[in-house]
Amino acid sequence: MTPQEWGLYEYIFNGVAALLTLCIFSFLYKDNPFYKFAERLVAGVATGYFTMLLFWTNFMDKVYDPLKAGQWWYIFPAVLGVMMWTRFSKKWAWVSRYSIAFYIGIGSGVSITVYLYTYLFKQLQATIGFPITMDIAGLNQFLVIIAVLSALVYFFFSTPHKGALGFVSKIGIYVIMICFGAGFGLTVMGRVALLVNRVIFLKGYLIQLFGG
Amino acid sequence: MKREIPILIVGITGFAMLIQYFIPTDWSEFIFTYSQDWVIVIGIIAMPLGIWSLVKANVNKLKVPGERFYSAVLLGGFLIMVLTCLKEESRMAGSFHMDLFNYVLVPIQATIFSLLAFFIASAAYRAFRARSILATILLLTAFLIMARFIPLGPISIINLKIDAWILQVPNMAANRAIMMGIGLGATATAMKIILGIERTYMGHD
Amino acid sequence: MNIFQKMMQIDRRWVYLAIGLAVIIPSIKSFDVPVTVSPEVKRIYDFVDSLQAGDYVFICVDYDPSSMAELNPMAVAIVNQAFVKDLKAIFVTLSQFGPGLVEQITSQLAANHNKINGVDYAFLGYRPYPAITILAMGVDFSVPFPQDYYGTPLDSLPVMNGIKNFDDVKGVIEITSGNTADFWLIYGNGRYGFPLAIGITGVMSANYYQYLSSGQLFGIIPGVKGAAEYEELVGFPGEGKAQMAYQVIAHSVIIIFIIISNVAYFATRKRKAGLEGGNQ
Amino acid sequence: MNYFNRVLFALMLLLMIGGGVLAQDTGLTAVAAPDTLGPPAPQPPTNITVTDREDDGGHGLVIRWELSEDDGQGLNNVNMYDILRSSALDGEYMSRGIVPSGTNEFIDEDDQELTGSDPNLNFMPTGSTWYYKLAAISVENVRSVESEVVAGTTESNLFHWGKLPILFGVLIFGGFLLAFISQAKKGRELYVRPLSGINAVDDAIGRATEMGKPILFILGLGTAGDIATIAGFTILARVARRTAEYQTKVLVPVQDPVVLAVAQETVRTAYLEAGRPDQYNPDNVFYVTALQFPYVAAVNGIMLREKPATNFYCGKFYAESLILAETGNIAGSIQISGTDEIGQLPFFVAATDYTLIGEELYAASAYLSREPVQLGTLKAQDYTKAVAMVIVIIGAVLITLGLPFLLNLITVSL
Repeated sequence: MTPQEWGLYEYIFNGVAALLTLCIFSFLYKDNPFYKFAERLVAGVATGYFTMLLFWTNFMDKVYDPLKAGQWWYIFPAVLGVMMWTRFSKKWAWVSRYSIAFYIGIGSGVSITVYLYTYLFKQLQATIGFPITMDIAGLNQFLVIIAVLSALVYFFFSTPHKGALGFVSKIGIYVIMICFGAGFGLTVMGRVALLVNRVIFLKGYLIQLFGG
Repeated sequence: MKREIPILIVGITGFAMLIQYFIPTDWSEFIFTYSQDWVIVIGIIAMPLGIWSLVKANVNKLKVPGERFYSAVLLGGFLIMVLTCLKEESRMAGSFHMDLFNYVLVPIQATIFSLLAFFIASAAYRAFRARSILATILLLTAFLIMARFIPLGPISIINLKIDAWILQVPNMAANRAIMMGIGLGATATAMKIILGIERTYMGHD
Repeated sequence: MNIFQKMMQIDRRWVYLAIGLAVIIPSIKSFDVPVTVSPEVKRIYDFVDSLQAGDYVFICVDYDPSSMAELNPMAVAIVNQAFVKDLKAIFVTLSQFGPGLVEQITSQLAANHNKINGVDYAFLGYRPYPAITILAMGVDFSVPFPQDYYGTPLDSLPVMNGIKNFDDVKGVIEITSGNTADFWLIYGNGRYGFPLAIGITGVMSANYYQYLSSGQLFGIIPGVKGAAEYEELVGFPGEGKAQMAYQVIAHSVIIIFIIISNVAYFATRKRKAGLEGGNQ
Repeated sequence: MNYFNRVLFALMLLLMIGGGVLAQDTGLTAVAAPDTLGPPAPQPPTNITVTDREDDGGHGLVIRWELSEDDGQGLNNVNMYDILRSSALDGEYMSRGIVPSGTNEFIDEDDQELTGSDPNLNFMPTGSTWYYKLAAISVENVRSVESEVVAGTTESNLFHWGKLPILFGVLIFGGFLLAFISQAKKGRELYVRPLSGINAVDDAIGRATEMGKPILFILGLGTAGDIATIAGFTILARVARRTAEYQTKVLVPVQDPVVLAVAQETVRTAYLEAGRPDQYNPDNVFYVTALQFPYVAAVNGIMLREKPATNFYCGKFYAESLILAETGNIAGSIQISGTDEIGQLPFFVAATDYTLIGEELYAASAYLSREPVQLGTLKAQDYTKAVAMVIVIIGAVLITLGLPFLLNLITVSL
């Protein structure tokens, strides 16, 4: 938005946003009433926003509209949802375990195949997908396989990590540490960019207020 | 009745969802989407539990002198977001509700997120000390990867080659191994839950 | 307590202050940070630089707004270079967000360099299904794009006179935040064999270096860093270098702190060891 | 609306939605008329077969053909094949896709049944019959004559053969699991190697007791259906059980109402089993707020004001991992973390005292419980891991020898 377009409303709201930004940054110095204010405000606002978001999207789409359209089978999850409310009563709280049971049962049942596929089979496929050739790429592929195997050995729980197994598992944890170091180093850029955005926002507001 | 049946339900639904995965027919697909809707619907309708927990704690704090103001702010923020959104149109851009979202929630969230720039530096300062072989490896890798931003002429070009190798070989290999481990661990946990071996999450009287 | 012990227990707020300044100072007064140009970026610059006025380059803009910060500076730098060299540019996008980005880049830079749409460059538009679109363009640009983005038939655009498909362009530069680079590699370079270079986000870059060594790509511009390098080569400091200033300073600050931390650690550790020795 | 209007309306919709594809189709047909003086037309593909696509609910067909005589040989001018489809033998044939030369297979599928005012005319219902013909298109963009028409009918399948490797995975893993559990039940001793993160749990609880300060247990941002969160619950149960014995307070701030309910049940039961149901205070497991960063802000506040002796992080964590861990560090807490989010593990490793890496998070419950049956599952994980390692070794050797046999065996096609 160019400066001319701002009315009082925009000045106030952007000012609020700028002040709240500073309140959060003040946490870096130490915990203080301004931070506590912003923290509580955002907790309330976020809960209110999220509640209404769920109501107008998920509740309408998955409960109200289907039932209105005659999809009576949506009454079952709705009843299970209402059964969660028995937790307000000490005597009847156990009823909510039925809802929890469905919730966790579905989650676990779906997870088994999802995890096996994405985390195990896809990784296995990727690991043995390339031949070990007599060039740089082949050497790297060979090293990848050695590194995968040794890192897997590190995750053995039921054997003592001693002797040869201990040596391989040590290589494994070294490789894992390289991975973590790389992950850490790679993330710095994105995090700095986030801070740059906030600083540019504050700078923009100051320019808006006092002119370039 | 109060514990055994719920555990049985966990087992039956879990097993049903496991079988469903291997059946490609339309009704099997329907069961999948329908079951996901169950999870969503239970989650939404349970929302009052969370709200109650939050409101109760903060209403209680209204009596505590030092906390009164902050709890009032929280409750006020919650109420105003609910009251400004009693109609569906209020979720359109430009409404007061969405302005509160854009000028209160969004900047605070973005700022908390941006605190990471500071914390990543302080964590690096504290943790990246060559105390042990493991710490040294962690430190050196992070150092080399971060150093790709430092203009050092020909050294940078060599460093970039090393970085590319680190990412393609040890980093990728370790990622794969960790993922395989996670795959097995998560599957084991899910199976324990379905078989009723792990039931600590399910209360009893 | 000596200086090293003090450094070991430095208040974390000094670290915060340093990071804060590292970001605030460049935002107040932008300054030029030196960048080391990597060979894979230089090759793209040299390629464009070696072309003669009137040669055609094909630029595919396939990123979405969330990657704009990283990728837009690259596109701007390349188009700048092409316009300065009086090359003819053909733009296409395989991303639904592309049209807005291309329009923004071309309209702004064309005005700066007095270039005319349809005469000096053309924007053919957006098509879904990258594989089919790339294959079809290999036959004839007018197969997937009978008209350009603005509705003018291709054969009535002066810039498209005498060029038909990839055989008539000197090279393709693809700037992407998604998987479209894979399509360009398989269906574009793999099938029609034209020189291909890509500009991608920093996170993705590690996956594409293998195509450099295999010769399928002649260059890669990785993330903000690559964009800054390209701007350095072209001599138009822009968004890329501005962002790079923040990154170089912030990364340097963290690296300096890590060095201080380790120097202090080793200094105090030796001291301790010495003391223990003395007690025995 | 009568039939004509509906078709017209649907066509208009198609034009608007699929403008890109249609524009391309028209582009291709526009230059289709073979010029007698122009470049020669290629031969069309032959021997077309249309079969049901396997592993689906009956919404796809596989079209295969023999390459045109001019594809890679003869005139060698084929550039691509156009696959045309109609719902009736003599109906209107529309292009369903283009594949490059050298390809002899195309999968035609559409399972998006849109009803109401926005019908999907391309939808292929179960048991529907479709008619196909193909044309080759030359590099000069000249179309061959069209091939003969072949029909195919979609069928619904009862088993997804492409997922067979996963079924084997489930059976092998499940088999190991049951075998070791039954061994454990017979009383066979099982060794588990020490994990420093687990050994630290007792010290951490002891420290909290000595200091008279609470323990903060953070279950992350997952839902109660995420396995990582459930693993968090199981660790919470073991931790709460011990703290109940020591009478140390456990604070559990959560951001999801179902997680709230399960966490309350978990902690309450732990206190019950420790014989101190009176000590349980439901308000110690509480909902703080919904979204990611507001939750972080609230937990940060709790850390700095309550100064917990120990922070546990067990579950799904995203960008907030480092914010929480650094704040916990400022507050001077001992921190034990575990997550299966690979992107966050580096930050937990750097900023917390002990980290359970990936699979270790899932193993933690077994470690803490020390029950033989639980430890048996660790043995099953190890054996399956060994099988995976053998697959990697043999698979790498085979692929290097040019034998993709094992790779194909474990390749899942969804």
